Amino acid sequence: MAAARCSGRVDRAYGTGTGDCGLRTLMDAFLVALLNGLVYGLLVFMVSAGLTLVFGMMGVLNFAHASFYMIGAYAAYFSGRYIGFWAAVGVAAVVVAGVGLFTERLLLRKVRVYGHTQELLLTYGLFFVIEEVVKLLFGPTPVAYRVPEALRFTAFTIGQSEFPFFRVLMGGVALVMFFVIYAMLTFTRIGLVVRAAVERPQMVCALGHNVSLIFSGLFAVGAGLAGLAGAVAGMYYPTSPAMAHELGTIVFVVVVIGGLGSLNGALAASLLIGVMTSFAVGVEATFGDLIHRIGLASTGFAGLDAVQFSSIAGVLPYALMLVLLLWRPAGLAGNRN
Amino acid sequence: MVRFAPVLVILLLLGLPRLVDMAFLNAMVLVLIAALYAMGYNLLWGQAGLISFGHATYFAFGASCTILMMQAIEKGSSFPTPLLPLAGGVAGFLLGLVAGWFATIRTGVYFAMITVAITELVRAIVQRWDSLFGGEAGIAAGRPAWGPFGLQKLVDVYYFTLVWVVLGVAFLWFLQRSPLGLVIRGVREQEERVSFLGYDTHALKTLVFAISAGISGVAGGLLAFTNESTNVTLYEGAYSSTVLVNTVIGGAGVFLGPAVGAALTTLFGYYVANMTVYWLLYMGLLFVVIVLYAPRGLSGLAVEAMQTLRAGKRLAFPLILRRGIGAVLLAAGTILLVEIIGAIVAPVYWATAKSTGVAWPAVTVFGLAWTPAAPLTMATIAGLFGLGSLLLRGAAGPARRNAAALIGRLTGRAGRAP
Amino acid sequence: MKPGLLFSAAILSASTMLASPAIAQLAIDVILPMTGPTAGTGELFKNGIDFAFSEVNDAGGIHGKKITPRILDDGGTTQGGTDRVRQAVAGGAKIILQGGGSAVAAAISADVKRWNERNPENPVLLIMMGAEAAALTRKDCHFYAFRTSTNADMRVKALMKALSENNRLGSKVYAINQDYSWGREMDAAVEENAGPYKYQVVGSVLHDVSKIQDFSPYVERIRDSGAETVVTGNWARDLLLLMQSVASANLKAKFATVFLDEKGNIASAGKAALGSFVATPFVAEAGGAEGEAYLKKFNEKTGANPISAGNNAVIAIRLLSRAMAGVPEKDSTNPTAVALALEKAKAPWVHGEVSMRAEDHQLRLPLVVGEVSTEAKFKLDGTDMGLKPVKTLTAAETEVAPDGSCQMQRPR
Amino acid sequence: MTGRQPPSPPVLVIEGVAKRFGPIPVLSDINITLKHGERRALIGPNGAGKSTLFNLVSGRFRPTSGTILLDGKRIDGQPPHLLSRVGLSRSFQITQVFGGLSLYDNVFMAIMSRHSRRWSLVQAGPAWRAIRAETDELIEHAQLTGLSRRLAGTLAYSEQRALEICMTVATGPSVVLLDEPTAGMSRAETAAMVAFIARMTEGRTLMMVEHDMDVVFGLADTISVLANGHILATGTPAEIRDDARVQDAYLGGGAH
Repeated sequence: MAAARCSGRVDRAYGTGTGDCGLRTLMDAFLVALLNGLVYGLLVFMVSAGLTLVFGMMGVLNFAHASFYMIGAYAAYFSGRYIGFWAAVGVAAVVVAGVGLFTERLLLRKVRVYGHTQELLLTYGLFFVIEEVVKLLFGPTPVAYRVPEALRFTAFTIGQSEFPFFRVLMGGVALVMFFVIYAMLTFTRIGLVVRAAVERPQMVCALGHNVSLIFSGLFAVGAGLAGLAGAVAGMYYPTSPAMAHELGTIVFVVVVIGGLGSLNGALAASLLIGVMTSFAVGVEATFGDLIHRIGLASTGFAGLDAVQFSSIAGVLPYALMLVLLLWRPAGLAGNRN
Repeated sequence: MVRFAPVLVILLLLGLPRLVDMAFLNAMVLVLIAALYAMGYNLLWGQAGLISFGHATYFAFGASCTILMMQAIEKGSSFPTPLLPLAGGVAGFLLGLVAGWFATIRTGVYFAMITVAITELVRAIVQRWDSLFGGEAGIAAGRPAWGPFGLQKLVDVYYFTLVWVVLGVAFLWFLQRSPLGLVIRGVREQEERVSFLGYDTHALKTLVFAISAGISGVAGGLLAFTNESTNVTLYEGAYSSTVLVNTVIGGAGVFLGPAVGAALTTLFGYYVANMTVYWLLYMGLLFVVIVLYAPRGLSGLAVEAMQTLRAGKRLAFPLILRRGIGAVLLAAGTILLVEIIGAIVAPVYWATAKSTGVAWPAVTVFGLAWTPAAPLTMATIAGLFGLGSLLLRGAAGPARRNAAALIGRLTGRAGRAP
Repeated sequence: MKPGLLFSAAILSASTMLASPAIAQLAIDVILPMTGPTAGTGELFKNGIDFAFSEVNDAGGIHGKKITPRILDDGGTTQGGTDRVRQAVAGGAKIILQGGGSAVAAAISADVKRWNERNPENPVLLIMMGAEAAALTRKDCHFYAFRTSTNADMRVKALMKALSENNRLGSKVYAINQDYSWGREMDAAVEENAGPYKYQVVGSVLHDVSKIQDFSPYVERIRDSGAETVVTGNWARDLLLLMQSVASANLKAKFATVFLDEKGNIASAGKAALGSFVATPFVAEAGGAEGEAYLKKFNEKTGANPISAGNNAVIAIRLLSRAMAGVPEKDSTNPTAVALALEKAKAPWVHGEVSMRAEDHQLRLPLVVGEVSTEAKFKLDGTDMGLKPVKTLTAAETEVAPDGSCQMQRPR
Repeated sequence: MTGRQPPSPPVLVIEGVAKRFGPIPVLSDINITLKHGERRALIGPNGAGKSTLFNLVSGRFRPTSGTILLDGKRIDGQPPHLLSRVGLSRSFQITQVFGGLSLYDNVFMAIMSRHSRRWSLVQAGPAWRAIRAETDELIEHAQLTGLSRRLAGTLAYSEQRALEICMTVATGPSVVLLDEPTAGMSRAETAAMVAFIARMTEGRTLMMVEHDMDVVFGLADTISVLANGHILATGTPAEIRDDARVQDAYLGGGAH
């Protein structure tokens, strides 16, 4: 959309300072916006991977999943003071997996007998409790959990904008995570059992597999993944008690759009949302421009036409989810309608 | 004796202004509004089995429209003042009709996610439409007088709110006992059977959603009338989660359950918030404990006790006493632990330690001074937790088994993916 | 269903008896966001208040009486603010100190104004210590409301004046702010000062408040505009993330901010913060010996540094205690008398005397523009960087004349 | 109960109906015509497509091709609630009653719908007196009066099945579809249920899916045999018993 045309307001955001608009600079800007979107999408995928698997199998949308992401960040921050960067990330993933196991085994299991709604409500309560406990232990303001100096350099440059190595690292960890889970699910025996349990838990149980153990294991691994994501992304984004709240809703949107229980769907949805918000922010046009372009007279419409596209970037994922839920609830790649 | 319960409650509420000081009266206005809002919300959950995660939109829209109507009155419109909350109610109803039509196409988790999506969309539009909704600073309008009533003082506002809340609850009680109420409960039980009996269940669920949104709009209107202002932060998630918490703590299955939950959490928030910064943590823990051990909420527990009494069986008082004490001990232990940790973590603690030269300055909890690292403190905390969990040891078994049967039917169906 | 009613009657009556404790007659209440999304800001104010009241009480209190204010938590929401005003008034408070954002301050100011109109014989005095929205001392001003912090015009004027005099401003300025009252006023102030300080606004953007996860697209737009200086009034998360994106995208442009010295910002920006500016009420190095002493005493008392809003609280309480001391003891909790005294009150401050402006109850105070650099004497956030003073502007230099929109009904 | 051919026009006509789920054909070229008051039984081995056909007629699924007419009007693809209003009602293989409501309320709701009083908030007025009277009368007719105050969820299995049939006829349908009404019942209960069905569906057109041959031969005027998606044969119980094709496809060789 921006690349297609050279002159006009929309393009000013991408033209070089001096106003000329060589096609190369347009391509650079397009590429940068695409990369920013992809990296942010991959981060969101890292967190939602665990959630979509757990939902697929246990039919419960875990509200506390984003809290595991937060615990991962704080665990890595806390242990990072005593052990190295990579070790701290590893410890964080293990600690959060432990918390996940505890949650499933001792809490969720007690409530499962009452049906999915009580499980949903329990995770809703856990979300609040975990946020307040983090505030209790680490205080309300963000903690100084930062990218270590060794990793703060520029990976490559596109036009004038440098792309930091750490964003590439985050993207890399997410991709590795996707392929590891994908491989585990498709090629290993345990993966087969997990996929079967996602479809028909009762049947798998009848075949003699200890389904409850698989549940706990999957829940713990799901939590561990979110913890790992938190440990890695916590360095780049502020680690504060509000981080779970901010990311929480976006992760649900990704799981729903991607199709409940489908890993590929979650990856596709996260990338789509990441790129969409990145591009929407890049566009400088307003609704007013859109109305003119379509030829309608701008009636002012109570000040709405002066609203910039970029200022509604945050709402696009929800609009997409609403359309999908009404038209195709199974989501992009889900099978459960 | 039970026949007089409603009259007893209303008499008590009528006499309240003479019994209490202004701060508590203001708290009671908020309790009444929260109770009506929770009752309206529970029409969807308790009666139709649909859990909405974005009900703040209709509450806030009701508030905005009531303020806009109050502004119209200031500019000379002859709209009758007592009907102002109704303006909020109608606005909530209409918005609920549109949103409900979309949301009730799906059930269970999908329904919940659609309500979240609609909330975010409405919030995005409202926050940008400054000329109408006033953005962050919001919109304000004075309370117009009406005939003999000045409606300026808090006592007038209290009675005004009380009248509307009693009307709202009476309407919900009347709806629940009406044929329409019967069909709505049928939809919760077996939606397909209802459609095979000739009812358009999608239209029914849309109507129920709209009525629930309308009642929430009335509650929003009452809040706007009390505050004489409203702004876009009302559309945020906080009001969607508090109404859910109230309904769970109070109990979705009992008619007045959500109102009880609303009363407790509002008073808790109003008073305890000034005593300790960690009141949200205590509320969260209470919520989790209730979901775990009292799935039908506090009113559910009371109804169970009533039913055992009515069935002639004697209540196991020693058991209840034992559990009560156990719970109190556990709560005290948790509060002591949390307050001490909270004090130690704060930088000001170490500043006073350095300036006063005392290694572990005392932390006052429950009016007593505790030295954090002292063995006495450690022993007390351990003792409280140990004794408390001992007393509660047998608690889980019986309570959970019979609750499982009833609750499974009530909410199990609502949560199942379609 | 019927048993449910009986039970709820019991709960309601029980809670009535239990919950109306007799609250001691305290003249001063403080309303802060101790919980909720802006709990961090609440902490800053609380440190300032603890320090200031310890200063007053160590010097013998007011009229010989030591004062410990009651802290009420508004949870950072306008509804919380409205409830706490009612609770304070019902508890007999005559003076309310309010710390926190503009939205909550506007709600509380409107409530106090309505209360005073309806109860002229029992008014309440409000001092807003941190809200920066201009309207509070312009069209929404009223006699019983005072503000001891700046507004967008004062901050931008101070920044531009200091930067242009040290030719650090450049000719291309970009404005990025949050899409609500404060952000829009900052945006307007940047446009206004383009003429006097001879720069061109090459771009401006207003974005959602506390919602943006990733600021890199905005950083690209700033880079493409060729701006040399970027002015932003962002705070907390929106400043933290902005600086983070700036750090990783290696943007050359320097930032002129209002809240960069808030906890965590410089730490998260790392090297990218170097060379950026902040206009703030207190920079230790600019205060010389007195500044150093104030920093040490503040740290000893609260365990934390005096950061932006905390200083506004100290100034507010110094002015209030002098005003209350200035009136006879029986009037010291009579809001009208204290308000009249407060209009003329002056108080010492590290960087020069502060005084209240009678027309619109807006504070006149010096501001220091500091530059983030490694040579700064006092470090921040546990990093090797701190604020090196660029220019200390006196109260006269920072003052922006009232725009006449404040019509205050003075008591008869 | 041998069939007598009533002269009136056909009530339910299923012409050339087929259904496929993705690539798998489940039903193909189904033609059935029901006269007013006729009692048709659908029999056939498991997986023959009996339930699918029921779901097509009762509006749960939409046929891939072909038409279904009720009293001459097309009803295929119509949602269940519109079908109920034009006089077609069904029971389910797995009992669907409102467990949390009393037996009386279950029937009351069905009668309400017949009087198209579906939204009212008030129970006063002559129409409601008629509805309450009809409810009592139907429960009396079904000899379930003793259980009318009990929660449906607490009833015995056969009582719940009886209640469901009560509700199915309560909406005053002209055509009643019964999906294995006697499934899971003992011999004695089955005999009682057959008498109950006869009594409750008197004068109405009936189509029934059933495995128990005694029930089929006891109730049905005509029988259609369905095998892997096709209608093998249609005729009176006697004709079907002696039909060679039915025997080897379904009854497994000689009648025994």
